[in-house]
Amino acid sequence: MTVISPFWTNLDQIFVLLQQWIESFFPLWLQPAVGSVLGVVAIVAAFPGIFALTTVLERKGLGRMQNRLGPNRVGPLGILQPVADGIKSLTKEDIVPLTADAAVHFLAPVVLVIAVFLGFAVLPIGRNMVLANLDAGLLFFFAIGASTELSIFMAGWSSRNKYSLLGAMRAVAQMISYEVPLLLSSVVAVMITGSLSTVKIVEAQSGFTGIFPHWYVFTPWGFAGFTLFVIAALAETNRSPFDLPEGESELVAGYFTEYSGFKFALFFLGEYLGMFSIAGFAITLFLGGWGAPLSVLSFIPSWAWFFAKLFCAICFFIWLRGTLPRLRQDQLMNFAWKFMLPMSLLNLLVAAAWRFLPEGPSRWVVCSAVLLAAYVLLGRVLMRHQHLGARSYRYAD
Amino acid sequence: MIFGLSLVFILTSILTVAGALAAALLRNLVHCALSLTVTFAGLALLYLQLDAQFAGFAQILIYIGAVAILVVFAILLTRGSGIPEHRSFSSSWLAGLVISAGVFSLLSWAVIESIPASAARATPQLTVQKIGQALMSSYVLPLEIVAVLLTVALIGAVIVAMPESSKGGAK
Amino acid sequence: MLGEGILKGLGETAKNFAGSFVSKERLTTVQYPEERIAPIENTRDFPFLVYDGAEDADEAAKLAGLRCVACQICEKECPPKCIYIVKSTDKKPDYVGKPQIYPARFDIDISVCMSCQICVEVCPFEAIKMDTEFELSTTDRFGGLLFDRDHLARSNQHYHKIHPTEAAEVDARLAEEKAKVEAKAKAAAEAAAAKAAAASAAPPVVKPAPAKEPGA
Amino acid sequence: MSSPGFKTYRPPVMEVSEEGDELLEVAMGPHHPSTHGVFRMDVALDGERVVKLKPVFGYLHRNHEKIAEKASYLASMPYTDRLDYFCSLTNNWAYALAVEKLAGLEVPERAEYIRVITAELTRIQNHASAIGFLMQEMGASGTPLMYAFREREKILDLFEELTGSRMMCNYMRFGGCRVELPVGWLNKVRVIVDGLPRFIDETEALLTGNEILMARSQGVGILKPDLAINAGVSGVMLRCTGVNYDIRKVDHYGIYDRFKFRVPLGDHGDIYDRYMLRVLEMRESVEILKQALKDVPAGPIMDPKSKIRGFRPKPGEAYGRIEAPKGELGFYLISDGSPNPYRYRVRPPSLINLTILEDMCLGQNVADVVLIFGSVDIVLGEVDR
Repeated sequence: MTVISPFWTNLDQIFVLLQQWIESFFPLWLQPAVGSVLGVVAIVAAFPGIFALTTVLERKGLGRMQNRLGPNRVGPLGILQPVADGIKSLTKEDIVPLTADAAVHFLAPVVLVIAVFLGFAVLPIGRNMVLANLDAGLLFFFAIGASTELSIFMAGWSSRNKYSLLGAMRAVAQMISYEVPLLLSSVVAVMITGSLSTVKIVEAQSGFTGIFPHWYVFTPWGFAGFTLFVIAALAETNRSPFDLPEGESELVAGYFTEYSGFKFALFFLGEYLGMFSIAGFAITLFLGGWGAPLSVLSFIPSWAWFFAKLFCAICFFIWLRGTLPRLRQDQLMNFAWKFMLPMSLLNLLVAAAWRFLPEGPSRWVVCSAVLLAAYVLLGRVLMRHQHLGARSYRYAD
Repeated sequence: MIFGLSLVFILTSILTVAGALAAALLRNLVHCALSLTVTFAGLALLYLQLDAQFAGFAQILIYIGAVAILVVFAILLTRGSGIPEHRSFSSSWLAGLVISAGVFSLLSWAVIESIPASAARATPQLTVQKIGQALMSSYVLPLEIVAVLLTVALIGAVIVAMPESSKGGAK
Repeated sequence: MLGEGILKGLGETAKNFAGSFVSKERLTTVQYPEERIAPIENTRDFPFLVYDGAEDADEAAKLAGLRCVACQICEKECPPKCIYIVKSTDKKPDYVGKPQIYPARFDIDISVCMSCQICVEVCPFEAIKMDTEFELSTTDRFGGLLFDRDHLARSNQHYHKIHPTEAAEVDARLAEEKAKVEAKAKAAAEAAAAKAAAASAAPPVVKPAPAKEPGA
Repeated sequence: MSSPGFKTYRPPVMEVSEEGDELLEVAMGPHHPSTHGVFRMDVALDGERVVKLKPVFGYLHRNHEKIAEKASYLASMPYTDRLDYFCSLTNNWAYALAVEKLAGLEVPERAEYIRVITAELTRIQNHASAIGFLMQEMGASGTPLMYAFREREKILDLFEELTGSRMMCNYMRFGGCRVELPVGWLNKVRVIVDGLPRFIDETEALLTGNEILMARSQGVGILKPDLAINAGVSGVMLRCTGVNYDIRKVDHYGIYDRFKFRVPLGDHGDIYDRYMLRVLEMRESVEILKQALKDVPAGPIMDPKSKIRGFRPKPGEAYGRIEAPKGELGFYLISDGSPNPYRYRVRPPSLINLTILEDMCLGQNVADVVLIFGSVDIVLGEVDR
């Protein structure tokens, strides 16, 4: 590691030092509790802040993609728009339909937001800046991710409305069928690192050869795993091409049709936080967590790199939302079971082969050839099965 | 530390028992299913207190993530989510009480018998790595059998769920 | 290859996103209250009555210069029937000096009018033209949108300001008509003078014919 | 399904499908976000599959034809803008054509060129908007729609400079046009027409190869040629089934014969074909515009013989039709010599293309019903009149 001046290392560990400095005010037996409370406060403050920023970023980004400005009336350049949205959703009347099942109707957004916040516990934001360094951190994240489906079902069922029931059924079916490729594509990184702990996965990727980092995404199986993980992540958080549950055009607003006021805002908070946590995990697993992209730049603090990569991930989500139309429910399912699953299983084999093949270009060629061939073949079979394809048109005489 | 049990343990066990009772006694089927999920969560917390991380997370992933959703879907698709008219207590509740008391006493006897033996040894330091190696080395055969069993069950479920029309001719 | 079209689409939106910071052509928002699009000459919103006189003339001057002669053609031809005219009992001289009836009352219900400018097309006296004023929101749904004659009357200068070329043609035509009428009147005056001179040269037995109404 | 009585409207009774399980009765509209205006579809769903679909319209009925019988010929012209409010100039042209046939008026050369130029500009902005709305239904959050509107704004500004209003042009008169071209208008049109191919290439790059679009639209809402012909469908809906019928080539009205342009035909009759046909027709319209703009003659824009007021065509009947962007738009007039027509009938392409909506939607997915409805490209002003 090149020698980094103490100023930069302090900057890198600034939050850790801050935490220790605050802890020093408390008696010894209370210090671990205070430390974790500070960590929780940091997360609960930082990520909803990013949520507010993302709502503006999303609307301005979509606007710019559509040749228009996006919100710029509330505050300079529209920065205060989330504050306005927040106040609006707080002051809006919270209507609960008469026939709705009040208890479950109320609990649904609560369960969603709790589950999503729990997901951040094992996310390594910076060098030794992780709230809970669990030995099976990744398994914890996927376990919590699985319970968000329950809250969506509760929302859909409790509002006793035809549209929200259809939307909830679709959402749960979609999330379950995309959870399998999500898990399998992340197992690849676990296999090579040999541990389920997110901190160890990031450390395994922190070395440099020359100036290039050892990120998993630069290996054939890593790149395939990354794309599969991102596609499954899009489906898991009901984003862009997979935002069928709240498909505005058919079912008015999907499972949160009957929600208004702050509960509606809570659902959005839950969706966006889900997006950040899963993007955070894509970064941890494949993009080297808080590692610097070039060895020369590794003096910049680690948490800065994490948030920079998170920012790029958010922009990618927005970019997709501005471009792609929506998939239909059965096509969505076909894609999950007939393309994503076989590809991620194959990716497991390729990763295993990578681990036992000797170093050097030969394993590069073999692995990438296998993956590419499978991708092209599977893609063509999938397209030809529904006889989709470009068409040429004739003209009348 | 009340009666030699930590406060957190008492809270979680109350939560679990309350969830189980609610699952049995509530009228609305979906409410029962949701309180069943609370019980599963309580169990997971108990595992985590015993520092069995892998078991706790697996419990959350499998039971809350899949089984609870399965139960709820089953209730929904079979139109069972309406409020049942008849009382939830069957006429022969007394016999039920006797049987459950019997089972409870059997279980508690077994638990009390085993406490002195295990208290001597310290709980082994368990990591996920050890579980993985154990699965792959000494328990590899049962793992494979379970895998085959699950696959067969999966295929069976698909065939049962296949619509009649397509089961006959090739779709 | 699966996903090829999607990547091309993504490239397209990226190009458009980047372009919006660079070229004006890819950022078409006009911030309405602050920025405004240059006014287009032929725009038509709601009709107004033209009067020849100063911009800030008072009621009487406006009425005097009003070109409308209450012939009610526009009232008959208006498809949604949103014009209501009551003729005046007395007459006032128009731009040529000929006494004409004027509208004692000329109401247009803006909420009914669909600005189709058929009234402008059928008006033989160039008395009604289309204004370009579109910011007409009022709180009073009935009285506020029923414009009476004084509210409708706008000066010819205003007409020149909003439709320059069209106003110039109209003025040319009116001036030419006025010139024709004056020439005829002058010719008639000369003929009368010549006859009067001839009559005075001849014996004064015949009483001179009464002076003909100029420009009849 | 019991038809709604006039006294009390009973909602359609709950149907039972063949397998016996209850159908999910969903009423889409009239306040549904995806209907183009006020239009309702009573859809009976078996799970996600459509079993029965009853279109209900008439929410926007304004009694256009009865009003026309009481109004003079000229007074109906501004009302034709309100029929298909996306293409007011082609509506005007169709009505003017019918009256000219009725009264036997001649249209000067310059007016014919202006009519072709404005009609093709209208066709381009209508097809661009139709594609934009179709993508909006598919969920592409407005990007293709904003591309289309960026171009449409330019064309609407041209219309405002020429006729005074962006959408309610009221520009055609019997025997020509109402106002002479403003100075420099033709150059502005040339500049915009030169920019159009780039816009069409951008739309194609964004959409044509997109796998999701292909998956959602190929093989969905298929229309058979014989059903299309029997139902009297016209325009892009007819040509997407492969039937070669374009009124510009069939009737030779206006001066379309002087321009070389081709008529694209589809083979599958599904939503993807309709999308592609609209893109290809936009390209053909650009070709026509380029040729028309080259030699616009000088001369009068109005037949001197035609009168604006007191227009009394000799008794008789006439049916004038043109290839409007939505299909064959026709006006059938009976005159009894008085200043207002005895009978005034509009042949609305949107309504007739809509009659076969149920045949296309049966057995499809509920998400596709919205797409099929969007691909028909209708405007409620024309459907309900």
